[in-house]
Amino acid sequence: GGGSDSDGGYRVAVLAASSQNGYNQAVYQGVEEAVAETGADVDLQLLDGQFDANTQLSQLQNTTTSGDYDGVIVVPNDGPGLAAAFPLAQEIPVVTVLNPIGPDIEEMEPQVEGVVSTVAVPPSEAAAKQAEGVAEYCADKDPCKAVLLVGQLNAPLDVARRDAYQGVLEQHDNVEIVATVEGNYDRDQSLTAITNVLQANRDIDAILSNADQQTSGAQVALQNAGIEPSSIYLTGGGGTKDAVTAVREGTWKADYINFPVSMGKAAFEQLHNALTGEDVESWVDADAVGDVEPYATKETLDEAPDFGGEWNG
Amino acid sequence: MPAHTTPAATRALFFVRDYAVLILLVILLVVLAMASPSFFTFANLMNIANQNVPLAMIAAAGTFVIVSGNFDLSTGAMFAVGSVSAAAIADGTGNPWLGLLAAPVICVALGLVNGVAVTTLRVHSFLATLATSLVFSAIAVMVTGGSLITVTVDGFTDLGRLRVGGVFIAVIVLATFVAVLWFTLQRTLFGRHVFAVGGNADAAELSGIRVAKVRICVFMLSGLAAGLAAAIAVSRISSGQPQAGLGMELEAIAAIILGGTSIYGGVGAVWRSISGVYLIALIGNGFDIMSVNPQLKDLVTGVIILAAVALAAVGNRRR
Amino acid sequence: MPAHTTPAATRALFFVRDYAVLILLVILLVVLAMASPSFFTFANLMNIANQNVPLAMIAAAGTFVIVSGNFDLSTGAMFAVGSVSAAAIADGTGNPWLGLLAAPVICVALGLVNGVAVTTLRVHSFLATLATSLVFSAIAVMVTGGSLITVTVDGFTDLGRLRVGGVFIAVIVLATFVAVLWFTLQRTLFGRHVFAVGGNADAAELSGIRVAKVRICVFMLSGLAAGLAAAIAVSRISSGQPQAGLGMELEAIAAIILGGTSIYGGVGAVWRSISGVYLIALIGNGFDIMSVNPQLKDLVTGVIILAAVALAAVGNRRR
Amino acid sequence: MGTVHGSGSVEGGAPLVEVRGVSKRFGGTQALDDVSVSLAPGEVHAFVGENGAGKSTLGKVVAGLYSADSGRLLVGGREVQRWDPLRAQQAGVAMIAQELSLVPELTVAENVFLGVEEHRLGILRGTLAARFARLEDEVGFGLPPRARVRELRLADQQKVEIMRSLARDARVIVMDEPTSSLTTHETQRLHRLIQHLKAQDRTIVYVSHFLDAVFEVSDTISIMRDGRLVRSAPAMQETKRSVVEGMLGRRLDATFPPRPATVSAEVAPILQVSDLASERGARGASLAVRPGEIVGLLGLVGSGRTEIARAIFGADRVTGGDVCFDGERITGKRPRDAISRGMVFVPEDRHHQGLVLDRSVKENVSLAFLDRFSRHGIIATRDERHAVTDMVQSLQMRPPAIDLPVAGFSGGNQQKALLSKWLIGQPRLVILDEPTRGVDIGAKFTIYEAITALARRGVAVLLISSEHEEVLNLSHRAYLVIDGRTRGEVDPSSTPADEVLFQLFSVADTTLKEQPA
Ligand SMILES: Nc1ncnc2c1ncn2[C@@H]1O[C@H](COP(=O)(O)OP(=O)(O)OP(=O)(O)O)[C@@H](O)[C@H]1O
Ligand SMILES: Nc1ncnc2c1ncn2[C@@H]1O[C@H](COP(=O)(O)OP(=O)(O)OP(=O)(O)O)[C@@H](O)[C@H]1O
Ligand SMILES: [Mg+2]
Ligand SMILES: [Mg+2]
Repeated sequence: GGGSDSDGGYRVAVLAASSQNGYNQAVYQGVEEAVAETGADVDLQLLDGQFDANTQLSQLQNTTTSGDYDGVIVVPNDGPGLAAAFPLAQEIPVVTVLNPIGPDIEEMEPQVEGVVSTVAVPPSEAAAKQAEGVAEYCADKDPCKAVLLVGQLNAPLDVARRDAYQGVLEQHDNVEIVATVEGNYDRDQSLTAITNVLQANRDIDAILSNADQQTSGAQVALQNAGIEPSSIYLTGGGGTKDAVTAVREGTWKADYINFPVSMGKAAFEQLHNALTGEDVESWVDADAVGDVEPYATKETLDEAPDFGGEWNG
Repeated sequence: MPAHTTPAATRALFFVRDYAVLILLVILLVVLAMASPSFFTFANLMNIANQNVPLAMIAAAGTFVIVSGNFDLSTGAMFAVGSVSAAAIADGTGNPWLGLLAAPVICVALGLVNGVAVTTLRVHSFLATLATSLVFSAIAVMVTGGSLITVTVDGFTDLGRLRVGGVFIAVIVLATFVAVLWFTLQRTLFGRHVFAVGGNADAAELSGIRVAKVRICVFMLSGLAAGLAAAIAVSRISSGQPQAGLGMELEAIAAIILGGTSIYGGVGAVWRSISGVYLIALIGNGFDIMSVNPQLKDLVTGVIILAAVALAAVGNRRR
Repeated sequence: MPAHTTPAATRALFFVRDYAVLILLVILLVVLAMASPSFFTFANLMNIANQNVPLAMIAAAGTFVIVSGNFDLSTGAMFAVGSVSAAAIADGTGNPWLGLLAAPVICVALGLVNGVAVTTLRVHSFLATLATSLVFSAIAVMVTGGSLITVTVDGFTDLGRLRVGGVFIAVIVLATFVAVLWFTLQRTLFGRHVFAVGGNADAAELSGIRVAKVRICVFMLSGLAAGLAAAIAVSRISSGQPQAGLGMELEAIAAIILGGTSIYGGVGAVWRSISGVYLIALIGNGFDIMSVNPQLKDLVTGVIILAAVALAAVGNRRR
Repeated sequence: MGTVHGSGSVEGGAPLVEVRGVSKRFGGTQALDDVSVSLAPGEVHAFVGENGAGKSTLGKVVAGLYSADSGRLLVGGREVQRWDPLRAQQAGVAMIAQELSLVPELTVAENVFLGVEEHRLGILRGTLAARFARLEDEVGFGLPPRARVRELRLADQQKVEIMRSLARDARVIVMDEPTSSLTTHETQRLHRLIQHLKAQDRTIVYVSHFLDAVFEVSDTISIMRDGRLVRSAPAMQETKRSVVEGMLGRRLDATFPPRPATVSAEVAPILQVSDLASERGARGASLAVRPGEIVGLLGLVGSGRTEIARAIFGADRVTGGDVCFDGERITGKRPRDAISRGMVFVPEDRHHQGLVLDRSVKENVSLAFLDRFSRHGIIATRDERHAVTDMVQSLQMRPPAIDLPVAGFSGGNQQKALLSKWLIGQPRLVILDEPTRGVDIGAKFTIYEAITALARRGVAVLLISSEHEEVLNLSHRAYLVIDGRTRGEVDPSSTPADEVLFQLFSVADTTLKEQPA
């Protein structure tokens, strides 16, 4: 890359899906920590994708054409869309976090020339594991009524998750999906949706959500309806501090934990390897970078009493 | 040339035109009550009322803004600032009421900023409030650094969650707020001035009305509503985050216009906006309790809005 | 006129008022060129131009909509329908051009729906297009089932990615489109009628202009732009998904008004909207190439919009 | 009501346009009730009637702006099924609307040729200036073709409307009160133009409240009352008195009420203006008005009378001079300060400056003095209703339905609402700018009576009217206004109208000579 400082340091761009979002903040924090740990002379620049696929595509193009940067870490808004920036104008390494770049959102090995490493988990695989937790809880209940609380059903990623949830739960005849609602990654909207669902189905056994913010909203809805949250299988995704506490206290039965700080660290490590000519892992399993079992329950968390979650949002 | 219409038929047409949104609201209520036994219960109706308190407040105050011939595109951003400030202050001081009170106070100040920007820059409020909304959301982000503030202070959730005799406090607050605003718009000097400013600002000025002052007050009222709404919402979910309120400004404006308030200013009513809010809310509730594919919700909402509009157009058919 | 301003000073004031957005654009260009050596390079400027082609197209056609006194809040949704249809058709038939052509054709049809809804329902287009936008986005979701359509057909990405002599084809398409629209608005019968309809629809009607027809055409033009924009964008990322275009309608309207086109209709120009688009784009680009905290971007954008507006207000200072 | 064919005075050719048994209803108002008229080629056909009689509605039905509820419309002997402004225009029917309807942001020339632009394949041809110049040669209004209509004053906008109707090359032109803002001089010019058009065998529908003008130009007069046609008859068979009787259903003996008693010069003026100049065009006005006195301003259109009034009231920024009201200096204060001291201003442009058209009569009439009908900011609706009802009834507004939006009232009745709005505050000084614009002859008398009654009660009145007769017959004193300045006084009781015009023009000439370059 042409952007190397004269004294041999590196300039790295971090393309956040949105710089105003806790998850992305945590990834950036991980990158910063890794920079400090490696002791490398690295100049980091955070770019805000504003949750907009087009903005981020522009940013990726800008950073790779300007010649100012030696490497890029990106948290894609739209992995398939970002593929349009490849092949890059200049050959600099790109590490992607959370989502792969390329047409297949389930394929973790680099799909386009230029991406050296992907720090992520196939979304369907993770969703399926979450759903298996529900099936297990439901094993001796017939019928076992489940509600799916998914992000946005016009977003391919969430649609893939919903399909994975359905795929697993349909294999268990005792599990009945009584409603599928959108939570929009928002506590208030999830509160509304679950409150409404409870009007028609007071006797639900499980709420399966892909995001902790949504689960928090569902929890309030249950409490308002006079249902003890711990009396049903309540689970979320993300591993926020609130979520970890809720699982420890038994309010939620489980949570699918993400490790955004560790993912950021891993991403920078791989990028640094690429820059310094060392071996690069083309896929870093994001479920394996943390200190605890990602499919967390009270039991698994009891084994790691110091773990408090890597982010809040 | 159209045939004769009797006075009775004309009156019926006018009724349909003037009360299209209410008629549709009633139709939807009946349809949902027949479709699902869980719909027409006190608990469900109370829930619907409660869930939409924040939006209804913003729409009620927004009616003043639209009637005065303005737009407030910053209500969503003010709501975000209110949310994070309430959470941050409650969390920081440990005093729940201080936090909840901060939201309306701060948002009234932001409304003042809007009002002053609109009146001194002499720019259409659409653009001015779009610009201030960017500034406000940036402030919300900076207050929190982008992440979530969870409030665990005792009593913080009372405003949003408690009930008095089965009725949510929030609903009571909304009912009071709407009653006061309704009265203000219809029966007070200020309300008349709002209509006059929106209908013909030049004539209002020549009638001795302080047009700029009326405009500023209207934006402050909108801020007050956004702040109150934020306090209720943040108390309900006991956490504040900078994305809160995203898109709320457009939802509120859509509800206001759906109710039949003229986008050109000078004509409108608070009850119309409330009807608009709950018309859209009923659709969402129906989808959730009947477990219909949520991907169709937008489609149905769009079609019902067009139906309301078409109904109102029936009475206007003739030139 | 103020007693003591010379004609020259008055002319300068009017110049500032009329060209505020251009002045700000130039100032920003100079500031950025001085602040960062990477800014004022052909590659960077070409990138900025290319990246904003879809938005600029929608804003250019949106100028007609706003000048005619209307709003089109469905451009984002039309863009989404265009994107998924182009991807689905190209993927299904294996013919890249058929897919890319489908987007504008389908979107013109959607624009026709908007136009007919606005004119027959006699409702303000703000509400009508808000309703149709819900319907359109639902259609986009249904086309794909909510998931992504990846196109691997050869040649599909040419439109979005190829260059001719260093210049992106997309930029050439935009330049042509803008030139045609500019000419149409300023120099054709249709353009004149668009101004008349927006300036005073009654007067236009009285003068024998088919107001409804002009409105419908304007919405179809807006659809055409959304479709072309979708074709370029979808070709660039070689995949179509239903959230594409989210919020684009408001970005376009903001750029149009920022440029100085009146929200009341009757006044405006295509070049203004393009300037508005690129003014906002420059701010974003500046943040990316300079090491500034991106959380401040919204703040700065808001302040610059207010500055543009204040600049324009200078010339209007008098009562 | 049967049809009377009244095209006898002209060649008696087949009617160009014929309306048969047309009715039209707006909500509760029967605007037209079984009306039949026919318009022959080469005739000037006047519609006269009280405010709200249905003249404008009938005109709009002919021009395709309104579709009738029932009845038939025949054009060139053939019944038309679908009729709208474009079809009307294609069939050779054009209209000048009473409430001016122009595109403010387009230029004069663009407005004049709107809808009839010359183009090749949709691309405009550069012939606009030439076409305008040709039309201007015919009419001689001297309008600047490239000025935006928004910047023109009312009278000039009315001329644009007239030019627009001429530019259509129409065979039938409906002119709905084309001269309501024009001076005598300009009215004369229009009348010559009408004669010219008539000679080309075109038909003019002339709607006006100026009966002298009606008799001067028209061949046929159709009298309307309460939505019905009273009769159509050749102008020669009518007299001013017979027309007024037909319109009002009663006789009107005097045109002006007696002038109130003269106020002694010793009484201290309530309004004293010296050397007032404003940003908008007052350039040095000095005048005084005493309580109980009616003082007129006489000037040509564009002379700056409106601007002087606005500057006194505080509506425009004052750049020099002084305004003293009731002994207090109020220079540079805002309208609300003037209002609170008892000074009111009835503006000439009721649509843009006077009324909130979408709101009810009640709300409009009480708007400026709402604090008198409210306690602690809350409106006492019953007091308001009583006061407004009394006020509009005293001016005989029709219909007296104070809850209906102003927009639905006929032009003259809107004017009455505007007057009510200002008189309801029981002011001490009333500035009236064209108070009888668009008002019918019966209602005019009512307004004159209201003005003299004000003076008798001790209210000071500053009267501006382009109908110099009004000023001369009502006021005690009058100032000549030229170029934003007051230029001497005339004694109205001893000065005939043409003498005023002569003075205005001659002083204007000397002014021009005085100013070098
Ligand atoms: N658009 C409308 N909506 C409701 N009522 C209307 C409308 N236009 C006219 N009217 C009513 O129809 C009647 C006739 O009105 P029109 O304007 O034809 O009277 P006019 O003879 O032209 O009076 P003027 O001399 O005051 O202009 C009036 O009572 C008026 O209130
Ligand atoms: N809106 C305006 N902006 C700028 N100048 C104006 C405006 N209106 C009027 N003027 C100017 O002020 C002067 C006087 O205007 P105006 O015609 O209103 O006078 P007037 O004596 O009241 O005439 P009339 O009442 O007969 O129309 C003119 O020179 C005119 O060009
Ligand atoms: Mg009339
Ligand atoms: Mg005047």
